[in-house]
Amino acid sequence: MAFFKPSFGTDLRRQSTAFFQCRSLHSSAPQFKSPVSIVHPVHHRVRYKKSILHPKYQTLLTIPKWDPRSHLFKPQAVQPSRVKTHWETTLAPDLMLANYSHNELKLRGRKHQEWDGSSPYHVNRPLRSPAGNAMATPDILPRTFRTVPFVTSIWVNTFNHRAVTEHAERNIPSTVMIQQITGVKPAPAYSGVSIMQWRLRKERNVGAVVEIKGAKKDQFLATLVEVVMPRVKDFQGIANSSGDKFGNISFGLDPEGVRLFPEIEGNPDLWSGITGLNITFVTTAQTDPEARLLLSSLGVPFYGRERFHNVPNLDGTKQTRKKGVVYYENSQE
Amino acid sequence: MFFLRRSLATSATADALAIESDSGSPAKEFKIMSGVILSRPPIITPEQTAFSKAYYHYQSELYKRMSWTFPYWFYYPKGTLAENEYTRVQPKLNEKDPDVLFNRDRNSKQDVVFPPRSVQRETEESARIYAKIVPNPRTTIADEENNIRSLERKLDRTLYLIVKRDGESLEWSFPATTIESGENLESSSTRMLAQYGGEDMNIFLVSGTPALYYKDVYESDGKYEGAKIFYLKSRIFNGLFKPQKESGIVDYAWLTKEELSSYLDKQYWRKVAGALSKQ
Amino acid sequence: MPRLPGFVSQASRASLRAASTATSSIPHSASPSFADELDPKSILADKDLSTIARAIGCSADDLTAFPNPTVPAGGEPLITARQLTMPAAMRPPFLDWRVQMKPASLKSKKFRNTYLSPIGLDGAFREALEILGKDRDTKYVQVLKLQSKVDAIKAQFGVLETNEITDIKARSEAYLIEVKIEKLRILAELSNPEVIAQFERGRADMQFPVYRYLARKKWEQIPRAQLVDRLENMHVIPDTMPYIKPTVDLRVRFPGPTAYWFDPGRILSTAVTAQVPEFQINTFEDKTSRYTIVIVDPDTPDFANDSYKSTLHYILSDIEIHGNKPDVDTEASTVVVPYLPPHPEKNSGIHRYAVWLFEQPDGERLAIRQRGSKEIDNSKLLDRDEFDIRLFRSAYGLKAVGAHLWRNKYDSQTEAVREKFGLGQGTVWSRARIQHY
Amino acid sequence: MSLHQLSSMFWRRSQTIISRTAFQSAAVSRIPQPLHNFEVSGVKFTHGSLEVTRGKRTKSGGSSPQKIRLVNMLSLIGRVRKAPYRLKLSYEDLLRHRTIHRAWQLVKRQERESRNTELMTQYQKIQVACDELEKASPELFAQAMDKPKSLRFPPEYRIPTETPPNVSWDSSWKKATLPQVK
Repeated sequence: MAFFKPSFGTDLRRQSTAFFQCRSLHSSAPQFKSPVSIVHPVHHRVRYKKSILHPKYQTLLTIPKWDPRSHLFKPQAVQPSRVKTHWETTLAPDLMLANYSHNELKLRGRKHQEWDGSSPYHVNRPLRSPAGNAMATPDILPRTFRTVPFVTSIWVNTFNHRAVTEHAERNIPSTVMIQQITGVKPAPAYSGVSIMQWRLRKERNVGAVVEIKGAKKDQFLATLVEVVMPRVKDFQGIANSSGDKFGNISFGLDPEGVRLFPEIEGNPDLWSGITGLNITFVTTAQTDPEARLLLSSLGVPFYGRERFHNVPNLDGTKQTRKKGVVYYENSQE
Repeated sequence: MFFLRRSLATSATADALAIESDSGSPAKEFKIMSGVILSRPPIITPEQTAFSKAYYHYQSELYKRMSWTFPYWFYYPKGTLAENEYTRVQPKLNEKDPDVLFNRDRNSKQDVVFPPRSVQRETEESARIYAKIVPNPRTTIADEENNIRSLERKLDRTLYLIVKRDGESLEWSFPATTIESGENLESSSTRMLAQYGGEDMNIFLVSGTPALYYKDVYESDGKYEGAKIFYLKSRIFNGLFKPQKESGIVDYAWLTKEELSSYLDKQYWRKVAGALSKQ
Repeated sequence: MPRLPGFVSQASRASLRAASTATSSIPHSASPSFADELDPKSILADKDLSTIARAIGCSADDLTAFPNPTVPAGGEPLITARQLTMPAAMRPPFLDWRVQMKPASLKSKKFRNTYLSPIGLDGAFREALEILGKDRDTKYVQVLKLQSKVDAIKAQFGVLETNEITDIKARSEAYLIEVKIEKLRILAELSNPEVIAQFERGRADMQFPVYRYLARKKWEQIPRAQLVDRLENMHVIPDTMPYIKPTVDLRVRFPGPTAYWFDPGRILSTAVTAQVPEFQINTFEDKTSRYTIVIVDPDTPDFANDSYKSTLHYILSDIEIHGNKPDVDTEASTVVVPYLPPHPEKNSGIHRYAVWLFEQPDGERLAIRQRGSKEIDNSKLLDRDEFDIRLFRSAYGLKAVGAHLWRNKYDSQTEAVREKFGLGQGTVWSRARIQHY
Repeated sequence: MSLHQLSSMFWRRSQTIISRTAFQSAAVSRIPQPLHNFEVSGVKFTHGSLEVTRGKRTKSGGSSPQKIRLVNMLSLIGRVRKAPYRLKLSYEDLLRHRTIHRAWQLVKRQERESRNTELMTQYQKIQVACDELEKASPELFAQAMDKPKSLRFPPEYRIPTETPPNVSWDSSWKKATLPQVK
């Protein structure tokens, strides 16, 4: 035992256990220590958060969110949501029927691929990018009563050009404006790129952004659809080509449209230098056309030629079915 | 079931689509029919229970208690006429009280009183816009009269159309028709609705996919052993269902789901209820 | 101005009901309610309904209509009077919180008089009680139905207990139903504010499943995590037993004027630990079983092997624990090995004293269980100096269900302890350099 | 993010714009003072901008209207001096609150479960109907499954309101007749 020498190899784990077993009285014991860091083995089956043992955090972590003593407490439901009720009673059954397709199977998306191992350099190399696409795509699940799409959140952001050309303080009105319209505290938005012609540098504060969820999202959606959109001059709707292929639809409102929000319209002289908004609907729809159908049911108009990205056209493509999943080959290949 | 055979016999045509039954000889067929579940979606939000009313009241009061002080200095800038008007109508709190800040007691909710809007009420339009809004009652005359033929009843519920057609035994059912040659489910049901209830209905057919299937086996001997009815789902938004003279519609009704159970035949109801919405 | 909700006692509630309905069938617990202790003045002896109603600020009709959880609004009674007699034991009463007054929990008079309840709390609370009461009733009806099923199975085999059923299939079915009943009984009472109030004031009656459930949850949240964390960090596992999943709450204290249930891992004085410790065992289950407690010190130096060995300090076996009585009665149990007070040698470092709680198989008395052909050396099993706790566990077929831990080191009292208990002269260890190669 | 938690995030970001100390000192003082009255020390108005000159004091508090407007706007974002005191409930009221919360959860769960069951039954009805249609008539089934690629719901799908509109139902709706093209 005294000449036990740890070696690098496959049985590191066994060595570390051996180390724990050979406890010694002598101070020279550290010579037996493994030269690599060892994660201590756990000998119990209890799951707990370590932080809960700290007396400082115990009150914070043990009081649930709904308790008024909690620092996170906030009264959530102050009134029933019109949009949510509408979706539950009317839209969900209709969307389920409209999207229904008989005996549908899970459609496997494009995934990263394994290397074939023909070269020794394939070992530990990152996986190959998906066929015909740089990006992996999620699977498309069958449209059942569990996959009826709904709007999960809305992102609203603004870009203030005057904050770039003049002074960062120009952001203040547009930030406050977003807060008053959505009722959510905005976060500053920073530029990701440098553009010399615009005098825009990277990481400059150029706007503000909020994510609206829950009851406030429904309120914003209803205001947008019922109050703002019908009154925007020459408003055709959202372009049918909009969308990120995975069921999230974006569009822009110009400053004239923003002025129609009741929060701004009520006190127009308080607001100077109104900026336009970029609005993104985040939905659980699996493809863009489904998301457009959902938004149209909520009263959002659309115009233009429709784009069918990521909607696999299975006619004529080679496909295999295995255990309830459809695998298809990209027609572009 | 007996009633459907009787009621639908009038529109049966010789060249109807038909298939052979599984029972073998004598070769008898099931008629294929298309039907429509026509419904009016709710116009107002559902009625709240006593508990949800009390809960929302409690929550909103808590929300007000935890809300920030109203920033009047932004909405009524200093030195303006608006500020004067605003401060004039506010309840005066003791400013020496350390709990009071910006005219708000920080231990309780803030009741902001807004000054009357200084609007020139000369024109008729502005008077109309800024007039006090009086909400319409949630119940209508049709509710009071319990007029089951009116579409203005039970505004917070989905109403379904059922009809009673000419025949010896009159029974209520969703409107259905035989599919004629060259028709599919969608076109035949569109045709049927116009035939039965007239053109003046703003109707949206949700999908060409059937939402419900009902198999009707005739009791007495006839040409067909029974009928297979495929119901499509559609919504009505405007207009009225007016029974047409030659359609053979004797009566019709717009009913909620639980009302349907007492109108429809028991067996029919059991097969149909699952496709309907409660609210 | 919001109305200030308060409490009314069960006694007054009973008197109200007696006044309102001649045939009152709702049982009440004899124990004083939470409200009684808070404010004795709130007990209203007045039997005139309208007087009370006026005092509360509501109509007399309202008072009789609410709350009667056995009769839902506008429907037939969910539980008949006959059925009520049966589940009475499992029905802690809903507290009737009707009289408007200042909250009694605020001790300061100034706060109590200036305190304002949130607006709308009272109204929402009343509606909530109605809904929860209805839900509770439906759950008890389900319990009754399931209970009759179990009874039918038992009657079929002519037995009184579930574990006496001979047919395996029927027995497992009966067990499953009983688990369901237990769950329903917990769920039925979990929303009851009276239950929470009683529990948080330490008045939990462990014969009710809901209190057992709450106690378990409370233990699992911090004390169990703390125990497991200390056992792991101080290497009690695997130095004594290889692993553990604690299911039973074991508490340890030493008698004396300042006795307290210490948290695991504490370093105590040898004078304190010289006395025989006291134990409490919370099983959180409504069953009777036997346990064994073993205390070992895994830090005794072993020079012959250049390592450490375990010393046995105490074995207490055949501890009978009933579900709702956690205290360990040492006199009724068997002392297999008497308590040896810890007396660490000087310079031998801090010693850990691991307390292990084992459940005896099938609730029987402690006995060696021969398994396989390998013979167990009985003489070595209970050897104080070279005690092997793992061998001990397997020889007696025990199951580790709980643990505890304290630590001692050589201190000013150690010599006195040695003298008092006749433990002989201690040795002083010192380090010496040894050539390894 | 809760109301309590709405943090001083914006203050951190806006440090380059307005010195923070002025607001802090104002927040600490017990005397109520409207925001537009106190001095914003170290802020100079130059070329239509607020710029920081740390450690400098303005002499006579000559705040321009633009500056006041921006400062007032900033005050809308932070919780400083606007947040009320913490909500403190007695033990009895906390228990009542818990009871209300449990009842609400119970009601919501029951609603959700019944809604999910309803949607599931409707889905099963559709499945059965399609199966039977395929058996009864493959041609009709093919036509029923042949949906247009681009689907839209009509704008008449209206989000219900709490009270009905002035005209709750348009009974006089007529089908539009297309003008005759010669």
